[in-house]
Amino acid sequence: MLITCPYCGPRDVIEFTYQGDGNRERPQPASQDLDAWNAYVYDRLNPAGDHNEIWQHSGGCRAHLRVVRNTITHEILSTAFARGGHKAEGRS
Amino acid sequence: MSPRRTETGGCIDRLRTIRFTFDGAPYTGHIGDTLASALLANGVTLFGRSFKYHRPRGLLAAGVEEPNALVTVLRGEVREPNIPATMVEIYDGLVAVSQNRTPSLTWDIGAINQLGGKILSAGFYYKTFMGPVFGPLKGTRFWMFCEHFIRRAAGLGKAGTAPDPARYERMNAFCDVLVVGSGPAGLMAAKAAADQGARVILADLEAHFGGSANWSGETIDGMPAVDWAQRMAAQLAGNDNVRLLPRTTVWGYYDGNTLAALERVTDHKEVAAKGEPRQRYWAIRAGTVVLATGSFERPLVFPDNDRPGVMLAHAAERYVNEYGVLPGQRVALFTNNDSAYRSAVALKEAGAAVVAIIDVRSDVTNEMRRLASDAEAELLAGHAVVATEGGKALTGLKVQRFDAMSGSLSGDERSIHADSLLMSGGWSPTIHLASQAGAKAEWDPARQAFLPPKPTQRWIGAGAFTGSFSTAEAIAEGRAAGLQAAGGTASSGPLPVVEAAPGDSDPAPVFEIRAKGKSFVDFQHDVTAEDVRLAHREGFVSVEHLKRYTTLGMATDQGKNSNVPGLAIMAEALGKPIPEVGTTRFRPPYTAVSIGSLAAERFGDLKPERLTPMHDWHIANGARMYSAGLWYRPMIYGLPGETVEQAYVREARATRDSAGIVDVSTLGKIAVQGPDAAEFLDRVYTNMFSTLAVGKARYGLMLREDGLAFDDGTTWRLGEQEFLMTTTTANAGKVMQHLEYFLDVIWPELKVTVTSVTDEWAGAAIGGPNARAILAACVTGTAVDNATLPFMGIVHGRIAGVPVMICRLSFSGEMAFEVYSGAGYGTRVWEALIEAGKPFGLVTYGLEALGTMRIEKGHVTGAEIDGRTTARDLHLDWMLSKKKPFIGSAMMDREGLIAPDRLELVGLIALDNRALNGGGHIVEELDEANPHDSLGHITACCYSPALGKYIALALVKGGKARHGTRAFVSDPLRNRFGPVEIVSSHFYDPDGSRMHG
Amino acid sequence: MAEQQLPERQSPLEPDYHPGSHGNFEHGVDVILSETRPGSILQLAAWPGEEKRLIEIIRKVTGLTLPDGAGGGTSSGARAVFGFAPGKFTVVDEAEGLAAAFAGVITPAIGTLTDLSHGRTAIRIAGPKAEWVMAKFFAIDFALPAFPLGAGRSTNHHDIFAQIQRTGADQFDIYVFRSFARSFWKALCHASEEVGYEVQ
Amino acid sequence: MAEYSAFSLLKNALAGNKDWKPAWRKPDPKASYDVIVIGGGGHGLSTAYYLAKEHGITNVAVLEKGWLGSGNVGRNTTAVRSNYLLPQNTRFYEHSMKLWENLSHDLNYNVMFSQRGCLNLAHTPAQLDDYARRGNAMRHLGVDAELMNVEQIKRLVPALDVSGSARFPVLGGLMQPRAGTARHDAVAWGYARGADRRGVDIIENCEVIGFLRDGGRITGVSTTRGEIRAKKVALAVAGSTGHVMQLAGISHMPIESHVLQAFVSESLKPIVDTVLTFGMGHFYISQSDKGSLVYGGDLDGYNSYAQRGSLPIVDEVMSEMLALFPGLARVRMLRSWGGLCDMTMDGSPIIIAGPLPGMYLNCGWCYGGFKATPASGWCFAYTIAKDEPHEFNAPFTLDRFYRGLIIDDKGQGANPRLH
Repeated sequence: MLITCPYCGPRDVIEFTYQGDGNRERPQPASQDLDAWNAYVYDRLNPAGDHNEIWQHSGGCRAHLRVVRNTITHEILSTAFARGGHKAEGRS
Repeated sequence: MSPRRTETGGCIDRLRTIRFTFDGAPYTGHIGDTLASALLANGVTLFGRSFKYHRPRGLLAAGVEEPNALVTVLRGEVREPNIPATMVEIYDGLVAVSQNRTPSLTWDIGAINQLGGKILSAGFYYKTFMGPVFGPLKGTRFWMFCEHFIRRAAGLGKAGTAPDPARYERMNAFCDVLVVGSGPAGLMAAKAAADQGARVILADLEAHFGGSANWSGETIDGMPAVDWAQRMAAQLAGNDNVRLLPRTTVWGYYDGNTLAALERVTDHKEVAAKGEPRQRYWAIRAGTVVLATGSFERPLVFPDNDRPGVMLAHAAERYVNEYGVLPGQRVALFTNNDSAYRSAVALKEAGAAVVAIIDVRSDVTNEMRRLASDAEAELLAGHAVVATEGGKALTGLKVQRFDAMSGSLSGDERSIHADSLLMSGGWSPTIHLASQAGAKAEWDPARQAFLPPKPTQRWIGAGAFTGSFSTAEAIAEGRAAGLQAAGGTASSGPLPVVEAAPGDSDPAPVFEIRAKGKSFVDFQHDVTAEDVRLAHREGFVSVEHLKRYTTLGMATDQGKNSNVPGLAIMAEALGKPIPEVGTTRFRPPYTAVSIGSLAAERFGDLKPERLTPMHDWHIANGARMYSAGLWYRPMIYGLPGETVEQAYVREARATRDSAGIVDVSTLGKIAVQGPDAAEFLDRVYTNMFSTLAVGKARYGLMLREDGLAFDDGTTWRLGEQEFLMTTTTANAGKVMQHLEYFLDVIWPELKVTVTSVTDEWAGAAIGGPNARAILAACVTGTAVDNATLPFMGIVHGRIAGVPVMICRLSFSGEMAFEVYSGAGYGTRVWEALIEAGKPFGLVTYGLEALGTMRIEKGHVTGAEIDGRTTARDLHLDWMLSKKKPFIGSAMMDREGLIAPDRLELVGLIALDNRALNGGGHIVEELDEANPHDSLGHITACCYSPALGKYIALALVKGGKARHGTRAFVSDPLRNRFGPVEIVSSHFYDPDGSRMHG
Repeated sequence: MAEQQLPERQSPLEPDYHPGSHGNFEHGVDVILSETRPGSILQLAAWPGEEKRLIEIIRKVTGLTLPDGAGGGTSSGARAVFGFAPGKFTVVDEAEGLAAAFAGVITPAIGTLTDLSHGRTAIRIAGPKAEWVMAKFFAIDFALPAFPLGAGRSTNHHDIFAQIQRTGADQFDIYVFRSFARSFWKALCHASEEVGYEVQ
Repeated sequence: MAEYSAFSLLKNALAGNKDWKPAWRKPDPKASYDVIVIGGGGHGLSTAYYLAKEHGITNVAVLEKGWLGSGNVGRNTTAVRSNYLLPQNTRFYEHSMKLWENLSHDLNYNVMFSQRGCLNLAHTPAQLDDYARRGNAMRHLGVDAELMNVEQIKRLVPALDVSGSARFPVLGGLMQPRAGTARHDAVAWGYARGADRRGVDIIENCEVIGFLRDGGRITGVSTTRGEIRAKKVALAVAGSTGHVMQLAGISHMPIESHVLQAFVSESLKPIVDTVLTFGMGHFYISQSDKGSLVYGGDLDGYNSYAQRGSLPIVDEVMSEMLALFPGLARVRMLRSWGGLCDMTMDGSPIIIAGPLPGMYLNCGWCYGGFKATPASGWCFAYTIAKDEPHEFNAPFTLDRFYRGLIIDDKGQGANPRLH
């Protein structure tokens, strides 16, 4: 599998660390809503099909990416910086 | 001259003789020979024994699909088992031996299994060997008794145990176009793509490019096809943008158009050059792949079709045209299609007598009749072979009239004398890689074959792979594929002109001749047509059940020969068309791949060694090293004759009495910088860091999101916006990822940079009553007195002319300091400290003494923060700030995490004055013989020089409530049972007066 | 700091650094391996939106002008700079003390400066087979069009993280963590035996 | 007389093997059942078997979307063991072990359970202590475990590199002698045949595409072969739990589906006579009766329903294999495949009545599912029959995550790829 890092370009999956379901929303730090915390920590959308995920390019630029990937074909549909802000300027 | 070597022809170099041995007997061959062709030329017909019945077997094929002729290649003590003789290029000194026979290939006692016959039918294991329900052999015993013998009888070759001295390497390659297969289609594709300027890799599993051109006997552009192929390959070799990979099997088609290939770099050489790998594993990321992998000829299924001398027709053509070897003198052919007629002519031209062509079709075209007469062969149309004769070599066969529509036999049997029977059951495109790439094959009723699916990744097919079996089609498709793959559209002039024998590509749908005798579908695994029908009878009718129940297709040829005939027989039994039985998805590898090649450069070098700046000093000064993750750390600096315990007790005692120094460079260190650094640390740690003064350090605890303890360490505030965080050695990488995740994903608004600076700093911790005096003796540029450097204070100065940063903090419980310097100065500073310490009797100490002193102090490490404990379990709840939320704060009070029966940290003292062991358990009851009701376990233990006792830290139910009570350590694995007292984990100097000084 | 002459630093490669020709060199030396031992290796990071200002500072301090684009970089004889991550740059100088030159100018509003002069080890591979040997370790495309002169790449070989800058048509500078440097060096030498190598 | 025996084999052989009966019938689905078990894998089939055998509930259908046993029961590396750290797991897997020990007789089907032991190698003193902790925990629950020293290990597996010069030298190991391997397909077939003979309908090529409801209650399923009603609907769908639960309207679960690859070598004469695991990575190996080395390693590490693996894991597994067995570099990997694992947030399974009325859920087997097959079916059948868990599966609830009652044998937290 190749994942196109917006900064580094297409790289082998060996350079990346999977950080799981990208749909999860962390409650506000001071939130006491335990159900919301439980959902964030333990529950996962686990679709057979397109999946919004977080990956870290841990063996490259170390940025976290939002990746839409099909869990049946492993096709990568899109990648973007999780952080936003820095614009990918394409590879030199 | 060898008995079966032709006078001329073939791609071998007849002037160069190669000497080798097979089963100890010396033979000769020529450069260009495979072991199979060379032995065949020497008149060898018996190559192997089958898996189950140990039937004698000869060569079935000439290539990678060979199921019978498996050999072990020996290089000294190093064994390479299960290699098809057809894929071994001979070299001087080659030593090969046959397999799965005792005592010899000719006389094999395993052949007694043939008498088992129908008892050893498919699935027989499942129905027996269960043994008695009562008595000494009940349960699994009887089966395991039988299994003992079954295991010894099974198996093919024998693996070696001597380490392989060869080297293996991995190569990462990138290209625009990868062409797999170098037959006419592949050559045309590579050429067309290269002409467009694309970066091209052309790989072929054979030693020479050309594929079928090397043996087809056809003419291309007015020259022999083999010459045309060589010219094409030479042209390609001259291009800078083309990489040619002969002897390279592309075996895996993975996601992202990543393909895995195995290049056999030196397997054909007597000796490798210096540094040359035996095999090279290519990981190829291709823009587009052209699959020009050709096709396999299928065997026909008929009684005793496994007798040595029965061979695929095209294989015989290859032996004749490529290697100059006749598989027999009197040759008969048995076919359901036209391609065997060309083979007949080739055999005839090479000097064999073609005695008969037996064709299941009654309706044979005039063109084929003409080829039969060119071969001077008797044509028996509408006939089938019903038996073969001979022992370990074919002597003849029997034929009968056959009706292809009904499959029925009629008339009298007729015997034909022949020493070679060549069969052709039609052709199956080699679609494995396309199937691996992720789609289902499609059955083509005309070709009677599975054709490649529509691409699910970026590949284009060409030639026989697509079911286009003629060379002219291959050439046209190859060029089109190459152009398309390279993004070109321009037509590049006229196509090469092919002169080939005529023939229709569609076979008659005949796969099996049903007559009396064992008819083999899977040769190596001895799966017969009757086994397939038995599977049907017992309901194992889906293709996967068929495979698994009969082991059809599970042999080393992976069903390349047996897949379609097996399906066809099942389809007939079910009365369904073949595609409704299904087809198996092919998975990597296409052919078996050496494990060494996959380990590649990591064979013999699994993991790098991580070394501290003072590593060489430790080694030179007698340290015994301990491997901790990837790091090496001193365990003890033992004196001659000392045990480990004596050494660490001495080191710890000396530290507490005077001073000791330990290398702490492995601690994880992370620079946390930026305007929001303090805010970030407040969120990450359970305690406050924003209140920490510049120039001070603080101990911090992190939780995971789920509220359990994660890691601990001190963090130093070096500036208003600059912190140096330390982590445990083991968790450095995990903590770094944890921080990066929160900064990138959760709190992107925070302006914080985190950088691993573990390797920037060498760290030495010096502790003990004299530690400060030693520092004072060697540090310049700063005082180190209590006022300048209070507990948890940080100063900057120099040691031995080198800038250092000193933090006064203590893990040992003594007055102690961590001295950090640039890693390149680590040894220099270390040596200066040791020099300064000499008058004080400073000792170097290792991990064991470090552990001893931390146990005495009751400090926790990874043994206690084990991913299952909470801050409360470890009595660190004082660190849980109530003033702010932090990672884990919302989750840490769930019912299961505050339950009263959780394991809590305690101290233990052995009351029998014997050593305790890590991993020993704690029980209440004195019942050594019957371990039960564990209360918890020991996480760390030592002999405490400070207490003069064997002590331990433990996680025990009830925890503090048990302080002062007695229990027993129960360690049945090491036969250790004895009384202990449960005490506080703070054994030594609980109020910290020594470190606060 | 810079005013006081500092002692020489210890190389992490020391016991396994053997100048001379090795491996299959009888057929010619196809790569040259060396440790370049720069005095300064810095990591500069800009907050989002501040990259241009940081690039300008780098130009002023080092005289090196970063080309546009991710992973862009350039080198002169003594100095080199390249981007290795969004908003992050590695700046290298033969001389020590480059951190001091940046210290006042990279303000908290722009970003951060991290001194890695001891923490990273710089290894150079040069020669006609440099790409071939590098491809044995790293799953990135070393061909010149894909990896232009001056450009930087962050990648890894299993546990060993590496920043690589192309400092010549046939030359790469590899920055690895100091603690891994000796292991990587040994592996690099081993992999270079096939083509024949010289350690300088 | 038993249907399968040495005698029947001989008798049938003399009759040309013409009289063997199908191992299980191929019935059409009825309109309704007492219990529908979704999933014709090991766990679904054993559930049906024990429903019939232990609870007398025989009006049961097992629905399989493809061919029977096409999921993980036929895709695993066949190890059977009960060497867990935490008592909740050890008790459950030990119950399974006891069922394994009599399974061939119970089913009249040789599942070839061979108790050749399972040895976890330790490479540092700290790891040896960790294994001692685990082994002692087992012993305190009456489960067999022993420590082996290097000499004993060398005798047991002579091909293993136990030299001190190895990058990660072997210092010892934790052995469970009663552990071993079984023939994976035979387990599915044996349970199928056993259930079938007791009246259970096993229906292949029948994919569930929706659930029937009466109010909030599940009352049956719609399938590619029509609607089927049932008083109780039980799910045992291994790697597809997320997908099937979505059909029931539950979109989120504490589960991720991951791919685990497995590998076999070409057939060799015996060389590894136990189940062996490497302590400094993630690698395990055994040798089948046919002679193939059967081995695997870590998960690919990302959500997948593809049953196809990635290349880096292949390389990693082979590298670790040769670190233990440097003599096997020239042995060849013959086949590889991927299985889908329901990875839970603590690495332990879920067996419950619920979460919807009328529904029963068995999932989250991570990659421990094969060895669990007998106990999983046994406990699930109990839970379905009695509407409450047996004490063996009582800890394996769905709400344990939320309540902090996690059963985390590896201590990795809510990070499924690390369990």
